[in-house]
Amino acid sequence: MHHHLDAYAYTNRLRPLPPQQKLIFALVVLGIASIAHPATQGLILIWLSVWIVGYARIPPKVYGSVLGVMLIFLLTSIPALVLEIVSANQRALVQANSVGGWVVGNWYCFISRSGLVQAAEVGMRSLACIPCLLLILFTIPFAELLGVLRQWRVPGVLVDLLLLMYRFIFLFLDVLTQLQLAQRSRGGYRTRQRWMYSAGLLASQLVVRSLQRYQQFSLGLATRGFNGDFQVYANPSSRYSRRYAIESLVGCVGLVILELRF
Amino acid sequence: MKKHQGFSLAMMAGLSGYLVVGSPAPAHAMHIMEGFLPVGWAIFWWVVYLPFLVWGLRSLARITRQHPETKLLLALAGAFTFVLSALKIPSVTGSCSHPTGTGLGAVLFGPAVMSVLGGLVLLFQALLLAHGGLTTLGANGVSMAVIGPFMAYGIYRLVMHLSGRQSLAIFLAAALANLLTYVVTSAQLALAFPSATGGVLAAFAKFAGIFALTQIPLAISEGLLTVLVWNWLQTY
Amino acid sequence: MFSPLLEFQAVSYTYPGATQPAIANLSLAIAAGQKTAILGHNGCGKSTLLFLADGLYRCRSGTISWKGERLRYQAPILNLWRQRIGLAFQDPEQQLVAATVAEDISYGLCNLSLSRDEVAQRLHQTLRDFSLQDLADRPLHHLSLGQKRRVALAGVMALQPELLLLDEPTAYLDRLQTHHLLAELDRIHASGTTIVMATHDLDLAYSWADWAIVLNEGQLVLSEPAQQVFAQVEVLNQLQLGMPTLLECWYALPAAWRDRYPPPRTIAQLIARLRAE
Amino acid sequence: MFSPLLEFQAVSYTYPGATQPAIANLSLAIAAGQKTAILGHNGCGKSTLLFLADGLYRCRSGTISWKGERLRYQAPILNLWRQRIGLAFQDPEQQLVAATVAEDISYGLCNLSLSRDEVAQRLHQTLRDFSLQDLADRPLHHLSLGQKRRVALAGVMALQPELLLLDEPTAYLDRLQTHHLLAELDRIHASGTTIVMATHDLDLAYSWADWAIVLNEGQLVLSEPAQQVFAQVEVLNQLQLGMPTLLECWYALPAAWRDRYPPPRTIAQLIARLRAE
Repeated sequence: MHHHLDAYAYTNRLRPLPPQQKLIFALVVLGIASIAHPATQGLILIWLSVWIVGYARIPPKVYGSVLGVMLIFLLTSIPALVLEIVSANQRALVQANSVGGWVVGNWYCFISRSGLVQAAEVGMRSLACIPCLLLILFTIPFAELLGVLRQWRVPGVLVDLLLLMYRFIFLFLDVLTQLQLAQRSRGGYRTRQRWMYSAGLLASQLVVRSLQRYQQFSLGLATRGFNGDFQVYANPSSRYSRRYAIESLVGCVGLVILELRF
Repeated sequence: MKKHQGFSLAMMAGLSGYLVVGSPAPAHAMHIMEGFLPVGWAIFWWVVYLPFLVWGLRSLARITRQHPETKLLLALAGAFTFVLSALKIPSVTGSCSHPTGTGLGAVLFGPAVMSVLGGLVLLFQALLLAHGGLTTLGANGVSMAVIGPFMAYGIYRLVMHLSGRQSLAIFLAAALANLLTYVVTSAQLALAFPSATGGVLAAFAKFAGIFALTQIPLAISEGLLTVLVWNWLQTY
Repeated sequence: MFSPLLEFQAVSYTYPGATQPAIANLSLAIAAGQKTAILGHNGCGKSTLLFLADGLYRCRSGTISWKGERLRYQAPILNLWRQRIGLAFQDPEQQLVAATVAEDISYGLCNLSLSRDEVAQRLHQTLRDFSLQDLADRPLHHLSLGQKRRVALAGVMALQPELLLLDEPTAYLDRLQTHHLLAELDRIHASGTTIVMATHDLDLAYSWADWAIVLNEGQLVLSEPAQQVFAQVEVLNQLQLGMPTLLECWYALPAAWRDRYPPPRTIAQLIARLRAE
Repeated sequence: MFSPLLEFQAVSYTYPGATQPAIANLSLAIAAGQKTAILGHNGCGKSTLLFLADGLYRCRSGTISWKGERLRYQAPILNLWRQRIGLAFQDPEQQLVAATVAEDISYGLCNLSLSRDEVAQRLHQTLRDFSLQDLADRPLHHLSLGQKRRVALAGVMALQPELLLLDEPTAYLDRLQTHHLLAELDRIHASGTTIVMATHDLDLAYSWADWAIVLNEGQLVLSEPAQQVFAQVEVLNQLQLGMPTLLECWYALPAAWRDRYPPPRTIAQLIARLRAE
């Protein structure tokens, strides 16, 4: 399914960097991006794309397609932001705000000027924030992220649950893909009715499998001396990079100064 | 006049195309995407979500201290919810979308647990699939991990109390939890982007109206699916 | 020479996110009526090949054709395609979806939009053919692995495919279960179905197959009559596939003894030949 | 005769809800330093036996003891017990819990409340022993089945058990992977660990085991030195377990040839003996 998204986190060129360095950088830029002006946000989009494609060597096709999907969602959300409806007798009141519109029965439907401005703002903000999320997604393996969370004293229950969920998610995704392939090979999903039936079978199989897994895993854990916690030894093999630290520091300071000049 | 007609024709075509293609638009699988909310609102929803998260965590910590193996069960439930949301189900308009699975989870595990598990599922969706986001996790958490599950649990209890018909209770719980999740999402968007003329209410009507076309059939689909799953589970 | 039932022409497939292709520029033909074994190490592309043949994966380049007709990836064509070609998965757990045996076997039949009577009739026929009548209403998770494999196979054969693809059908089975499975496959083959089996069990392939295909790292190494493939000791050793035990024993015998006979395919044949001395 | 490491005395176990006992009144002893194979059909109770031995199931009657000391089902005793006896499951997925290879191997070590340095040192030793250094930071879901089995085994061996129990360790593995696994087991055995392997692969058991235990429907049939067990052709045939292929070939040879030698355990031995003729 989406296994390959996770694969890049383990193979990218920024892998040797400490996860803290990458995570803090991405979060700081995310913070700046969510309050900055559109011009600054544009710069952030370009800068982080350089990090993802240039430094981390994520194939441009992969990065582009993820960004493209996001762009489609953004575009489809624009009509909801720019369309306004008022009753026809109020038409005069909104004339100043209307770029164009048409009358439907007793209603006047128009494209609002303020809505367009808002859509542009939202679009730029999302386009600047999304690469920050993608930098985390593409360059920090989830296992290392868990290490950072432990270091930051996130409650143990939460980290344990994240650790186990990460393991189970891929187990179940595998079961789900295989079962779905098996259903297709036997002609499932042909009609809408059979689709619903097949999906229902699939979901209930997943529940049954998860309960079976529960029993199996509790035995598996017992053999390994389970005592209530999921402590593991995380090997900090990463190397702090001064070059990337300087670039991120200078870049962020530059962005803030640019922002203050507006 | 002619120009005006052409324009409205194009608008109608665009609108219908938009409704067919872009099912639950900024709320992909009903999640508000990264950076979509203004920073004030993003923080606000985080602040609203945090107490529920802490409350859920406390009750989880209590349960897992007594029975450490429940961590396994909870993680399995979370993974199940995540994987279920990756499953595409057909909705009546012809588009496909994803079930939230929170209704089933809430009935099986209770709403307190789901307020944490839902949040974890959202985190995985953001970090593994880029669905939703980190800044908007608070807002999504409130709609999907808090209000949806509470609603589902309440409805399930209520209907069981009133009619005692389990299928009906499950159907309503799952369908209405799904529907309410989208109503809350619409409200969150309306609050953040009020209409220039009609204010928040008009904006809500707009967002809710647009999503209703795809979400109501989807909610029914999820309800039916959950009942199917529930009935199959009864045979085990 | 043969009329090819299924044909691969320069087919390649790479898993999303992978750097190496799982199947690289592969051309081969499966002849009707033959028992074909696909051999190779785990991860050599055997399963991928079967998934491609069933139209479950879409090949990145090259063409796959059925009796000369090229596979196109459109829903109605794929549906027809998968009706002709049945696929039994390596792990029956990943193939069985319903709650009981009868429900699972009828799943594929219901997908064909047959009449209720037709479904019931074919379901009962299949239950009879695979001696599953007693298990019909048993929940699947109460079955043993051998029974699950039988149900999985029955679910595929209920659709009456012309070509049956099997992925490691004997994995996890003990000798007795393997013996029963092979007897069932013989029955299926005798009724006119062509069978392709992917396996890493050389002993099994040696005693069962007419034709053998050897894969290595997604590439075709050999596609020849089984006897010829197993005669190429050097190629098999180079790939570290080893040799069927029976054949190794045979080659250990003095050359003078072996010259007069072709290599035996079963222990019984070996014993008979040695008795003849 | 032997100093028994692990001993079963009239042990019975019935699964909750089952009518038949999975293990019935079973007594046997596992000797230190030996390579023991447990043989039998699927469902004969092999896995149950291993689960009982590791204290995962609680026996309904009878006693299990370690060097004469009886197993009692209390948490601290059980933890110590499981430290001495390592169990590798049939399905490696079942016992892998963490996100990456190194983290998973360290999980068992962290449960021992060792110091961080000790954990790190033993982790690295284990990674070296099992040649897993290159995979250390790989997530578990990116591994092949053979690699997962290696990691699961490494996770068990990191705890330095005195007795290693393996449930169908070669299921789904191809020849090359089986070969590597056996080499690893030889290394583990040479370092002083006693190994018990449940398998239905007679060829594997024949070439590997010193001692063989045959189970049928939860009851002990044989527990004798492997050579003696495999000499009882009638018993094995009666249970429909069959014979190791190599031995079948050997018995097919003229009696005059066989009289002078004990049966060969490997193909190489067979060839050497035939050459000697």
